[in-house]
Amino acid sequence: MTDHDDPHNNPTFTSDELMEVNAARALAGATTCFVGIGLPSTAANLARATVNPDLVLIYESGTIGSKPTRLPLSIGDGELAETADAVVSVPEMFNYWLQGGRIDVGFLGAAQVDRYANVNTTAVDRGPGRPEGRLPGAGGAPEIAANCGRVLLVLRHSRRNFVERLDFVTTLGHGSGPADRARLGLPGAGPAAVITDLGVLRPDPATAELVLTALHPGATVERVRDATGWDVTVSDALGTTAPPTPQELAALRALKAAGKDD
Amino acid sequence: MTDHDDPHNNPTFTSDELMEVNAARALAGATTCFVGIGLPSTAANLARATVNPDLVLIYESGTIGSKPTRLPLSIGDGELAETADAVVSVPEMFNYWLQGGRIDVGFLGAAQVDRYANVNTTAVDRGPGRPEGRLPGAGGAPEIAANCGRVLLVLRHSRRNFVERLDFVTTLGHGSGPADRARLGLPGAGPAAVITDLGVLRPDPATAELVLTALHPGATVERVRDATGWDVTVSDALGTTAPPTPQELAALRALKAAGKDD
Amino acid sequence: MADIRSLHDAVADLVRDGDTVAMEGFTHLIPYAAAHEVIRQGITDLTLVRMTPDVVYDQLIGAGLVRKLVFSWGGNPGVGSLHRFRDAVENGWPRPLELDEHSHAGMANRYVAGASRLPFAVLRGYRGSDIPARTDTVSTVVCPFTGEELAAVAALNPDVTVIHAQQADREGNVQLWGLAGVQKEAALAARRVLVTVEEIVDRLEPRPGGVVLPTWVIDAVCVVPGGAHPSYAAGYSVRDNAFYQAWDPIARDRETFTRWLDTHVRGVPDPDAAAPDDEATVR
Amino acid sequence: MADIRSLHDAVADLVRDGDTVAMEGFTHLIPYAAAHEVIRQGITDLTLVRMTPDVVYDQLIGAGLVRKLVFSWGGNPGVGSLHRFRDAVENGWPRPLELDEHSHAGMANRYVAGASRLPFAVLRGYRGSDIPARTDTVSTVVCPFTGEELAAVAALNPDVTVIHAQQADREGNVQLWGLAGVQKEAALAARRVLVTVEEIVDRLEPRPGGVVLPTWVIDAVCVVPGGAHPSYAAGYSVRDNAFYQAWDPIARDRETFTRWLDTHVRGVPDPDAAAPDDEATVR
Repeated sequence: MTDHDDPHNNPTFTSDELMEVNAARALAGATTCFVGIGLPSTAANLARATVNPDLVLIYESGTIGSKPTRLPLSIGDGELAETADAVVSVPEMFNYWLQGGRIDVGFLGAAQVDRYANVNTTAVDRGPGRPEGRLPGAGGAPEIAANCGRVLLVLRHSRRNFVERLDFVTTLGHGSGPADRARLGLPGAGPAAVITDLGVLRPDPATAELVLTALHPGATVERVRDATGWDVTVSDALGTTAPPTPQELAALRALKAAGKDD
Repeated sequence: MTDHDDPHNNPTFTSDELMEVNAARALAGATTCFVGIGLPSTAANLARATVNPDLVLIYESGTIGSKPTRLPLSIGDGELAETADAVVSVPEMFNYWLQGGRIDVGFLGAAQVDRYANVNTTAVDRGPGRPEGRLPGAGGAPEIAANCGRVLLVLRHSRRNFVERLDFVTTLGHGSGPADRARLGLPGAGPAAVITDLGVLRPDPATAELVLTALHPGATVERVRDATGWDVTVSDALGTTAPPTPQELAALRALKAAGKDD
Repeated sequence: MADIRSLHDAVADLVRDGDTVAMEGFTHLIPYAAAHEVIRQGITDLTLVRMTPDVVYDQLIGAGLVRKLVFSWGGNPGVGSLHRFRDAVENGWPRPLELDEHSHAGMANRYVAGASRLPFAVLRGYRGSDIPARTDTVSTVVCPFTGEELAAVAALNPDVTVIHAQQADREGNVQLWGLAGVQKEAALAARRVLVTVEEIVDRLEPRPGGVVLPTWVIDAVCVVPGGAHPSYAAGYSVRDNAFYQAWDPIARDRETFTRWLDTHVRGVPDPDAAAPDDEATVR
Repeated sequence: MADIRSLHDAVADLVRDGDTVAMEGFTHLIPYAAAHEVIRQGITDLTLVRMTPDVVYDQLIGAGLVRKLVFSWGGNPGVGSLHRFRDAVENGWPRPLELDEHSHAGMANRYVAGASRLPFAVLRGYRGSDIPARTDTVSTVVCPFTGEELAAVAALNPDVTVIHAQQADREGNVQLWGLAGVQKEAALAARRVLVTVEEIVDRLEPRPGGVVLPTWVIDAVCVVPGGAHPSYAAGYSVRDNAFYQAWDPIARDRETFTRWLDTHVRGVPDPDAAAPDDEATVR
C-alpha cells in the first residue's frame, strides 16, 4: 500500500487484474520460475516488473532467464530466446533443469481443478451420447508439477473450472490427500496456492484440501461458493488481499499494451 | 604405385610407416571414422591427406569433422575443435552419434589382442605373486567397437601384444566365433582388419579367427609366427601390401613433423 | 549426403503414404512450406509426430491426410484450440484421428531414445496422471540399483523428419540457431531427413546457439525462403502472431477452412517454378 | 547464487575430507589450480571421479589424498602411463587405490543420470566386456516394450564438482566454450559447484559453442587466470604439450615426484596473496 488513493475506494481494476496482480505477488522471494503460457506468463512477467525484479523466468521452449519486454503470445516467441541467459534444447530443459530439481516454482494454468488441486487439461466429459470434449493436453504440466519446489495455479473461478470430480487427471496436485505425493515419490511440495479472480485457495496442511484463505477486494464467500463445484471450506482466518497498487496496475497494463504491438 | 622409384628396391621406410600407411589405406571409401588417439589418429589423418580427403574425423572429445593440420597429441587438442564442423558434448557424442549408428569405421589401438580380435586395454597378469599390471582402461573402445559399422585395429606385432588368451576382455571383437556378435546384439560388424607393422590380418568369415592375409614388403610369415602368441593361420591367398608411395611417405612425414612443432 | 533439390521432388521422394512423419520446431522454425507441399501432393494415411501440434498440423489434419497423431500439447499457442484437430478427434471429420498422447517430458525423451537408437528412455514422469491409461507407449522400469520404479517411454523413430533451418552450405551441411527445440533429436531419430532452409551460404559461420547437422545425416536440402511462415526463422523473420490469431476463425468452420486450403495451399502453383534459383539466394 | 571469492576460501569451504569430487574437463579446461589448492590444504580420503584421470589426478593420487578413483581411461594422453596412478594401483603407494572402472559411454551416461536426478541411465554398452565383473555400478534393465536387455549404469552425484571456465560475470554466471566435455553434466549432477575462471567480465557475450551455467547453480567462482595449466582454455591459452611430456619422467620416480610436488605445489605461497584482484582482471 502506498499513500496514493486507496484502490479500495477507487476500484478501477478488473477481476482479471486482481488475479494477475496476486499471482505475481505469489512469486516474491522465488529464484526461478517455470512459466506456463497465458496467465502464468502474465503473472511471472509482472513479478519481474514489481515484487521480484531478479526472478529467473524459464520457459519450456528452452530459455533460461528470459527478460521479455512484452508479453509473449507463445512460449517460443523470439524475444524469449534473444533476452535469455541461456538457451538449451527441449530435452535438456526437461531432464537437467526441471527433473534435475533446479526450479523453485512451477506456474501453471488449468482447465479443470479439483479440491486437491489436481488438474485436467486433457479432455472433458460432455455427457451421455456426446463425444468427449478435447482440451490441448498435458504439455509440460505433469512433470512441472512433480518436480518444481512448489506449484502455483492461476485460473478463473467458475463451476466449469472448479469441479467436484475431474474427468481426467492430467497432472497430479495433492492426489486425494496429504500423503499421496510422498507415496508416489514426487520430489516437489506440490500446489501451494490457487489464485483466481475471486481470491486465493491454499491446501490445508492436514488434509491437503484447498481452503479459501483470502478474498480479493469486492469478492464474497458466497460468490466463491457459487463458483466452486464442491462445498469449499473457508478458512477461519479468511483475509482480504491487498488491492493492486497504482504501480502494480501501471506495470501490468504496460506489459499488456506492449504485448499487443504485433 | 607410381612411376617413381619402386620403394621395393628403395625401402627407405620404417616398419611403423608401413603400418601407418596401410592403416590409412584401410579408410578408403569410408564417410566417417571414430578416431582413437595415437596410431589410429595418425592413420586417419594420413587418410585425409591421401586416399580419402573427405573423410569425416570424429574424436570422442566431441568434435565432428576435425581437419587438424598436425597430429594431435591428445584427443582434446584445441585444433580439433577449431577445425571441426560441429562440437558436441561428450554424452551427445556417445549417445546420438556413436550409439546412434552414425559412424562407419571405428579405428582403435590395443595393448593385447587375441585370435578373435578381442581387445584388452585394462590390465595384464604379470605372473604369480606379482600385482596385475595396470593399463589405461576402456575409454571409448567397448562402445566404439560395438556400434561403428566396422572396426579397424592397428598395433605393433609382438608376442606381448598378440596373445593366446587375454588377461581381461575390455572390448569384444568377435568373441569366440562368428555368431557371438549377433547373439550379443552388437549393431556393427566388428573388427574387419588388424593392421600391424608386419602385415594385415582379417577374420575368416567362417570362423571369425584372424588370418594373415597380407605381408608388408620385407616381412615374412616366419616373423609373423614368431610375433604371434597363437598358431596363426595364413591365408592360401597371402598377398603383399603395396609399398608406400612417395606421396604417402611425404604426407605421413609432413604430418609427423608438424606434430612436433609445439 | 544431402542432395540440394526442389521441394516438390524432395517431398515426393522422401514422404510416402502411410509414413510416420515428424515436422518439428518448438514454435520456431516450423516447416510450413514442406507441410503444404505434402498437402498439395496428397500424401496420406500419415502418422504425424510433434510435441506441439500447431496450426501446421491443424492444416494437415483438416486436409484429411492424417490417420494418427503422436503429441503432447495440441493448441494454437496463446490463441486457443486447434479446431481442425478437435473436429477430427470429437467428430471424426474429415476422418477419425487416433491419438498417442504424452507429456512434453515424455515426448522429448522419446525422441532422445530414438536419436540414441535405444528402444526406450527413462524419466521420473507421469506419476499420478491418467495419461498412461490411454497409451501403450508408457510403461515402467525398476532401477536395478535403488529399486525405484520409473516411467519408461518407447523410442520414436519417424520414417521421415522434416525441419526448417536458417542455412545450408553447398555440401548440404545445415545450421540452425535460436530456439533449437527437439530438432536435432527428431532428425537423428529418423530414417530419412528433409530440411528446408532460408538460404544456401558458402560457409556456415559458427554461431551462438548454433546446431549443426552434417550433410551425411540429411537426405535432402531444399531452399525455401520464408518456409517457416507464419512461424519464423530467427535472424530472418519474426513470428506472424497476427496469422495465428487469424487462424482461429478460419479453422472454426469446415467450409471456411476448406476454402482457405484450396486458395492458399492447394491452389498455389508449384512453388519451385516461381522460386529464385540457388544462385540468387546465396548471400 | 555464486559468491566470487578466493580460491583458498572456496576450496576450504566446499571440498571436505571424504568427499566424492569430480574435476572435469576433457583435456580442455582441466581445473589444475583448484586441484593444487586441494593438495596444499591436504584435503584427504577423497573419492575422485573423472572420465580421463589426467596428470591432475596423478598428482592428487601421488599426494596420498585419494581413497578411490571412478574413471574410464587413466593415461597421459599421447604420452603414456600415469605412473602415480599405476604405483597406487599396483603397489599401494602412497596408499591403496580402490577403482570403479567404466567405459567412456558408461561414465558419460552416469553423469547424465546424475544431472537428470535419475538413479540410473540406460545404454547399449559393455556387451561382451569383462568390465561389469569388476564394478557394482553396472547392471542391466529389460526394455518393457521390446524385451531387449540393456546396460544400466548408476548415477553419479558428486559431493562437489570443480571445473575451470573462461569467464564469469559479476553475478557469478559462467560461460565456457570450445570442447565442452561433460562439464555441464558434472556440474549439474553435483551437490556443490566450484568454478575457477580466467577472468570476470561485465557481460557474458553469447559465443559459438558457449555453455552457460547460471549463478544459481554455482556455489563459488574464483578468478584464477591460467588455472587450467598445463591444460588450456580456448581463447586464452594453448595446451602445454611439453609439460605433459615432461611429466612422464617426473612421475616415474617417487622421490622426483615428491620433490616436484613440494616445489611446485605445496611450496607455492598462497596464490590469492599474489593474484591480481578482481578489478585488475576485468577486461
